[in-house]
Amino acid sequence: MSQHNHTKLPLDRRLFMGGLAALGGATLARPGLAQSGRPELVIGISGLPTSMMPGRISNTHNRLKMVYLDQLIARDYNATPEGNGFDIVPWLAESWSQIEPTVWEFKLRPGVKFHDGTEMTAEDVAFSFGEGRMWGENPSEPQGERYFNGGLIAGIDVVDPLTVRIRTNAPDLIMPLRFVSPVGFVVPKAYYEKVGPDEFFLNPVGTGPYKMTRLERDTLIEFEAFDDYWGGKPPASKITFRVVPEMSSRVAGLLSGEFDIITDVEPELVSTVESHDELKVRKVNYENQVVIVISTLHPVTSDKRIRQALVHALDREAMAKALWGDATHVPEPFAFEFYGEYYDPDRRGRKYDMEKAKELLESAGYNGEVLNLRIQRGGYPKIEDAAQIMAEMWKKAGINVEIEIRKGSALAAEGLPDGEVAMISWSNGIHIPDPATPIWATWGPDGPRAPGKKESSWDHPQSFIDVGRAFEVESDPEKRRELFKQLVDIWVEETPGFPLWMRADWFAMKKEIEWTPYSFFYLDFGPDNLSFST
Amino acid sequence: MTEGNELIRAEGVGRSFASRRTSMWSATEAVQAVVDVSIGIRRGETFGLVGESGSGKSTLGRIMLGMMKPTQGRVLWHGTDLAGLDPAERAGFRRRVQMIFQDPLGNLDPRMRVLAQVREALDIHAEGTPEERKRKALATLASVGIDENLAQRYPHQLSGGQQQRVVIARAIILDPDLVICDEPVSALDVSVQAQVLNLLSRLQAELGLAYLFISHDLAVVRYICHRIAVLYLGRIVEEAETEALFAEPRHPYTRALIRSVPVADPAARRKREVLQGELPDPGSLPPGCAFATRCSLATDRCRAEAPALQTDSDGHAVACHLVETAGTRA
Amino acid sequence: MTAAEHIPILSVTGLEIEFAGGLRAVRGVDFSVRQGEVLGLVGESGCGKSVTCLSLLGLLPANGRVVEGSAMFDGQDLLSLDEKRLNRVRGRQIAYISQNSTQALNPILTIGRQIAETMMTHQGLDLSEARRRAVELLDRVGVPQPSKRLRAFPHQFSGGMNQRVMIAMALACDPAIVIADEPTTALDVTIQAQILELLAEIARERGTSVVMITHDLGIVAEMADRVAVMYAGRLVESGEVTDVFHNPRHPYTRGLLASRPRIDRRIETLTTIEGQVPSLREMPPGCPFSPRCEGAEPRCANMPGHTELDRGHRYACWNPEPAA
Amino acid sequence: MTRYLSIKLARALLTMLLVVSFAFVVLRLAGDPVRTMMPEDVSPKVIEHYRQLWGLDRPLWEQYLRYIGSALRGDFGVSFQDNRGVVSLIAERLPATLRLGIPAYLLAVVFGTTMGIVAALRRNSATDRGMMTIAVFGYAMPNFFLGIVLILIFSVWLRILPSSGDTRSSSIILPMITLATAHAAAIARFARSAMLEILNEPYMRTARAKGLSAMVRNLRHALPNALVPIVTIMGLKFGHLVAGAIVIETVFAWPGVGRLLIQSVDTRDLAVVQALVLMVAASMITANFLVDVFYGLIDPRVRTQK
Amino acid sequence: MNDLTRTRLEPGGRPLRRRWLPRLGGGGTVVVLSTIYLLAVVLTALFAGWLSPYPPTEQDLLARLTPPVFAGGTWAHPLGTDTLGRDILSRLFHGMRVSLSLALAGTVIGAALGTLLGFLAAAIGGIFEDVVMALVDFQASLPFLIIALAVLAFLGSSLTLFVMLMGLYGWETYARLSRGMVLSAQERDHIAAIRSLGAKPLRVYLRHIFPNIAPVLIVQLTLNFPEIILAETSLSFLGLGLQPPHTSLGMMLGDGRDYLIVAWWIAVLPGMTIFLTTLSISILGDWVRDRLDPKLAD
Repeated sequence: MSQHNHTKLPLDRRLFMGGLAALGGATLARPGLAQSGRPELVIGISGLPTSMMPGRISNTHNRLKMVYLDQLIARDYNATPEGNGFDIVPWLAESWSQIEPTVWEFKLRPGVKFHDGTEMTAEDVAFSFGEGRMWGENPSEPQGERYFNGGLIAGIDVVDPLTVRIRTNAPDLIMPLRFVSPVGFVVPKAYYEKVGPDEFFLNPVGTGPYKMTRLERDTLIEFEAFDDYWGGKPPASKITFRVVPEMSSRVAGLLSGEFDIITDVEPELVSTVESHDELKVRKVNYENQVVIVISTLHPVTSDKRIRQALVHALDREAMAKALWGDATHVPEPFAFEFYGEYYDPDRRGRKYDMEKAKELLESAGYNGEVLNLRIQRGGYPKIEDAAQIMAEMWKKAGINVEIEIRKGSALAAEGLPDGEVAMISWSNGIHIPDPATPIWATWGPDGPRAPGKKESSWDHPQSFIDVGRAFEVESDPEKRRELFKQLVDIWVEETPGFPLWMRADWFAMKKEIEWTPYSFFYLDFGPDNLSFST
Repeated sequence: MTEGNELIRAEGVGRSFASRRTSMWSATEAVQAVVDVSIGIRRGETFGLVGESGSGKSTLGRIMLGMMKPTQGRVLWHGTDLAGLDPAERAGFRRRVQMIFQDPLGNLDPRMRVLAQVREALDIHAEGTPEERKRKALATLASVGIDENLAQRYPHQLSGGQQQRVVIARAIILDPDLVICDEPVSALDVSVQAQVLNLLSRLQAELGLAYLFISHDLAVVRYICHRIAVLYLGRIVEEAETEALFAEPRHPYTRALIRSVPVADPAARRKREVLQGELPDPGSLPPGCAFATRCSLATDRCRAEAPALQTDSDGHAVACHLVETAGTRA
Repeated sequence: MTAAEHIPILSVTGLEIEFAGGLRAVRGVDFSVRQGEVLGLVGESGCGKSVTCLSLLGLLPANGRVVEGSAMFDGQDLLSLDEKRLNRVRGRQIAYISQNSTQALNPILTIGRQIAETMMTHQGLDLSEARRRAVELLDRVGVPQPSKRLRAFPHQFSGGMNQRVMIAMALACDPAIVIADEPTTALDVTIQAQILELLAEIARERGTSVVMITHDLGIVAEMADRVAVMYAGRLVESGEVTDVFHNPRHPYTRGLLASRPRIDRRIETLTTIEGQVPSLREMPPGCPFSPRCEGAEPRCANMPGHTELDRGHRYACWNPEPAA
Repeated sequence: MTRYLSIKLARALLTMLLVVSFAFVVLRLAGDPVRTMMPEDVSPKVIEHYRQLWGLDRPLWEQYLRYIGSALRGDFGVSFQDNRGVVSLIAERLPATLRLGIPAYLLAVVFGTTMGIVAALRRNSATDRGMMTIAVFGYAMPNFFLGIVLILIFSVWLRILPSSGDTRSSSIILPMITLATAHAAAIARFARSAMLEILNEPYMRTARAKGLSAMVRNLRHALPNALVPIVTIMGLKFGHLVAGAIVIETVFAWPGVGRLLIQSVDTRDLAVVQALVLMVAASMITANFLVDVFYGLIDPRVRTQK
Repeated sequence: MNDLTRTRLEPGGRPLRRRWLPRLGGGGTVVVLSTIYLLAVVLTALFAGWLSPYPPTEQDLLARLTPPVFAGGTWAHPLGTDTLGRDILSRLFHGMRVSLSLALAGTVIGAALGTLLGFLAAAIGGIFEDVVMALVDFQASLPFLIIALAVLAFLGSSLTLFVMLMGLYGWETYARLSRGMVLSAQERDHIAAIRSLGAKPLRVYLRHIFPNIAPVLIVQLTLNFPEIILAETSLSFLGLGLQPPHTSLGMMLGDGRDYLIVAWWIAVLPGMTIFLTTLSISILGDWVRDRLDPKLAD
């Protein structure tokens, strides 16, 4: 990863293009989009967070983060037309280097301003990733521990206003990538401490291209252009996200001109939108796999043969095809191309094999016990349909699955640690282009499925822990690859879950909007990624 | 008065009402509906209870029927206090005392054939086989002039007179000793009234019934009753044998009452003696005679002191300060 | 009685009223009302006496209608007037007093308002003038403290008081005729006496004619000048009260008089009319009384015409009772 | 009247107390809200911290007393979602509900009563039948279905009206019509029968017999009497404003308290749900109380009671 | 009103009326049509298993979102298919069965519970009556949907709980009605007459009072039933009702909402079914009411 440390070029390219885009936005603004000057954007979105928590890892939170925040180090998504470029580029940090095996030094970009006018310094960076916010006794944003935790970080030192050093307890190969994760955003220390976390979440301040001006819970969030943005003038004067939970209403709103962009269009509606000349559709494949978690704590699925049988009984390819057409595919376990050198094209997971499923069931002595599958209503597109399809498929294998639909992810996972739930739906974002996530960060002992967590579902075998710990501190890529392979083997053997499909999404928008959705959830309306054509 | 052959006797009966609580929030106001009434009914006689609305005559009827407990005094059935009857005696009392109400239709269950309703009395007391009960019910109905065809009908399919006959049949089927008739003919048309009155007289002769006959209609009372008590605001103001009462009404109220009734004879047209004023609010009566507010003869004494009921040697009783004649027992 | 009093101011002829389902409730009824007299209209329930009077004022319920007949009043046929012209007669020339006055008064309007509005409608009085007159009227009908009671509501009054209010209301515009439909049925005897006395007195005082609908022969005997007896929708006998009461010719009239116990003398056994009033659906052909009539003959299957005797005494019977 | 009103008031307060207890107990039975709202991989110690912070570790009765105490001070706690005060949260959403509900309510009342009264006055005429047919249709139409049909027609096919949210002035049209329809239908049916009953009263015949014109009879004699029952249902419907908004606001993504309630229920946001339940109950109870006061004003039989 | 104008009075002053023409426009035809429709619905619900061309959960992933025959589809799926290729006609049949059974169960439970409490309140009186009436006030002050939302969302949704909740719908109306009527029935002469014959309370309540107030309760049932159907479908629509693979009409409508633009039939067909069902019940209910409840008759 360190090979990206000195790639300055992308930044310059971005700055240059950003300037152009800003110029373009100013001059090419069309009356259809704005009253005067820079256009305003109204975006119909399926859901919004109730408050803005920069350290919260959830799809709704992630979507907005790039609008008002900046990461220390960014991933260059729009290097490809598909929006899935995976090079990392300097962002708020101009450069970084591993000055000692356990010390990383970051040089910050000068002249970066927060929305409240203060200048970003090393103090802010140290605060953003330090104890109290990310880890510690009562961290204000506790999910930060997934990437920044006390076991890893020995201390953060402010060397000078534009230099910050992070000391680790052991050599950490992927430190720069940690800032690319959804918790890698920088917040202003002074303001954050002054107002306290609760108030900060309602009135956040960042360095991003837009500043948040209004938040009406479950209704709308408004941003205005932050003209002191270090990366150039933001192309839209104002961006309003309006919550429209119903897909048909979002589409209707787009058709009637209420919205400029809408999110979460399902494939059935794509051709409808495309039949309108003034509209277009952008498809994006997310680095996110929708999975079904099989609990090892549930009395029936505690038998691994049953877990395996559950997977063999499903023709996931047929299901994905029926629901999504060719838009996406069923991923092999943890074999993602953007892992680069860690990508294993020969990796194969369990396949549809009814005979095998029945054999496994028989040997496990399965006798028609009811397995419950908890689904979060509206949690993931088409998940309710998928659940019903799977239930039918399982029925053919003689497995009795009952669907329980709950609203809210927390409710879906209720009772999971107590073995009350056999399966739940979930998704794994691949936050950084490294195999550490999701198999270790998400499924490992610090992840939410681990014993002791409130949504625990997997009592890891010791082998998984042992291999994982070694993998964590291994700095030799070859050995690391081997350890990763072992981890995946154990996971496949244990089958604490299985992937359904890689998430795909469609954005529909007015034709004149030049904007690329990224292969992760962040919506980037900054100078580099938004412009308006005539 | 010979109390030995009395079927039933009210002794100093009083009853005050708290208007029914509609909820825990509503107030209770006590109204004295019956005040210190003593009457006795002998076997085979018709005892008339006369008064206008609010006189407490229906309340008294229900007390005598044992359906309402007096708040003062007691009711004696063959000399035994009703309140002290054991369940078996009480069931016996229930059979021996029956009631006929004013509105015949309201007196019958609208959703039951009349035969079933007449039979029900036997059902309740589980008398004989179902077949016998039916036969007895039909026979009783026949005795009041309802044939088998009418017996199969619902109450609303019968005329008012027929309905009242059914009610009477139901009242007599258990061979009672006493029937309490609360305005039994006042809802009926004139021509039918006579039929029912005659039926009641006939049944009395045949079955030896005693009636407690409650009515506001003095002409009817005069026709059917042997002895009459006049009630005013819950108090007996006068009690006498029928002919004595009509020949010589002593209480000013009784007099006014009799003279208020129009007579169906243009030749008998007379200057009516119209009683002035209306009933006072029974909740706030003055201390003296209850009738004093409307009595043209009232004196200061009447307004201050309530007169006691005094009975003369002929058994003619009156409660009025102005009627303290010689020979009246103290 | 003077000659003027013999001039009928209302004459009803050949009145036929039908209810839904073709039920004839009133058939061929003729009668007249003379100025200043009290006409008693008697009969048992269902005989059509109320319907007859209601039809005069166009107050029949929605399912009833007048099929034939006329009611001449003040040179016009009441039965053919439209609603607008009828409204000029109602309350002003012919007033109506119903039974159960408490229900017949609007519960949410003051007594004063209800009396005053008649005068405001018909005599064009303004509110204060109408109120002043209402006080006089209430005083006249014997409501104590009339000016205070003007602001009272019907539920604050007893039935008797409300009936006085009804009378005041009826007399407000000095009508030529007051139709009183069982005005005292719901009242106690002593109150009934007060009300009847009042009504008679005021009618006498103002020369108002009264049509008194009642089932109580006693009331007729005491109040009425003339009487009309109805049975099952037909007028069976009519005439001066003394003639009809002392010399009833129709067996029904006679039976009715005999079946009522009397307060003024002891009666050993009442005479009864056996049987029931026929229902409208099962009306016999001809004389409706024939099934109950002891003197019924085959020709009673045809309706007898009216035979007229002295002083307008009329009856409809083939086989009348002998004259007394 | 004073006595009448104080009885009504006491009953209203008692009912309110019952509602408060219900809201507290039933919602508290539902399990630990802190677990629900925390992110998935939070450690138990953080959860414990928040439980203490929100007093959820105390005995139930103590929570109850504290709850009542703070509710009396107008403090309904904070939303577990974002630590915002519940009162300010509701205050933010209530205007949208009222902006939709009040016009819909007025529309329903005006149309409903007019239709009902006109139908009663022309009973058995074509007008009557026509209006009652409309009313039965409106009454039987599930409002969520009506809303969807309207969206389908006016937003999807004709594209002339917005289908969701509160984004422009025309946004209100479809939800308002949907909300008003069922209420108007119910009021119309009720008003008709109330008016018919009054028209059959003996005093209406007295009014005719007095020679009063139809106008005076209907306006002065019949209508005020019919208003007594009509106002009852109007009060009931007013109380249902928020409840009725739940479905409508969901269908039309209207940013009011109805949707807030649904969302808070979804996320088990205890304090918000409690406060909303209380608010709805309070509005119903107040509406009923106002109806009782109105009875007192319009009906002398009540007014002159001791 | 002494003659014909007086209608026969039932005890308690309610005129008994016989009406043969329903009020709604079109007269008898509408009632007949409603009856036929309802009969069809009931039969369909009873024999849903036989009548359905497919099992309601059978998926045909290759035939998703097929339009109905009249909108260009084929007879293989006369009313088209939904997002999983399930046959809408079969699902409608089963949905009717579920919705009707739930509504029926709810109505019966609510009516029985409310009536029983009302009877007991009137019969026992005292504190018991006060408690019942306080509960009635309480229930009346919280709209059913709010209570249902709170309970279902917080206690989770199960069939038993759902049916019990439906049973709560409207119980207070029955309680209030029956209490009031029992109280006034107790004052009636014929009840006093039966008592004076020596009848036991149970006999009086069951044989005499209950049959006499039953018509009013039946009228209330006809009002209650369509409302419960609407309540059930509303909850299912909001996703708080039953869970798949159960099918109810409200669920189908809710599921179809997202596909209004491309497959309107998924939402509209169950919606129409609910509407026609409640409409027919309302029309029939009006008709029954006209015959039973004089208060609403002309």
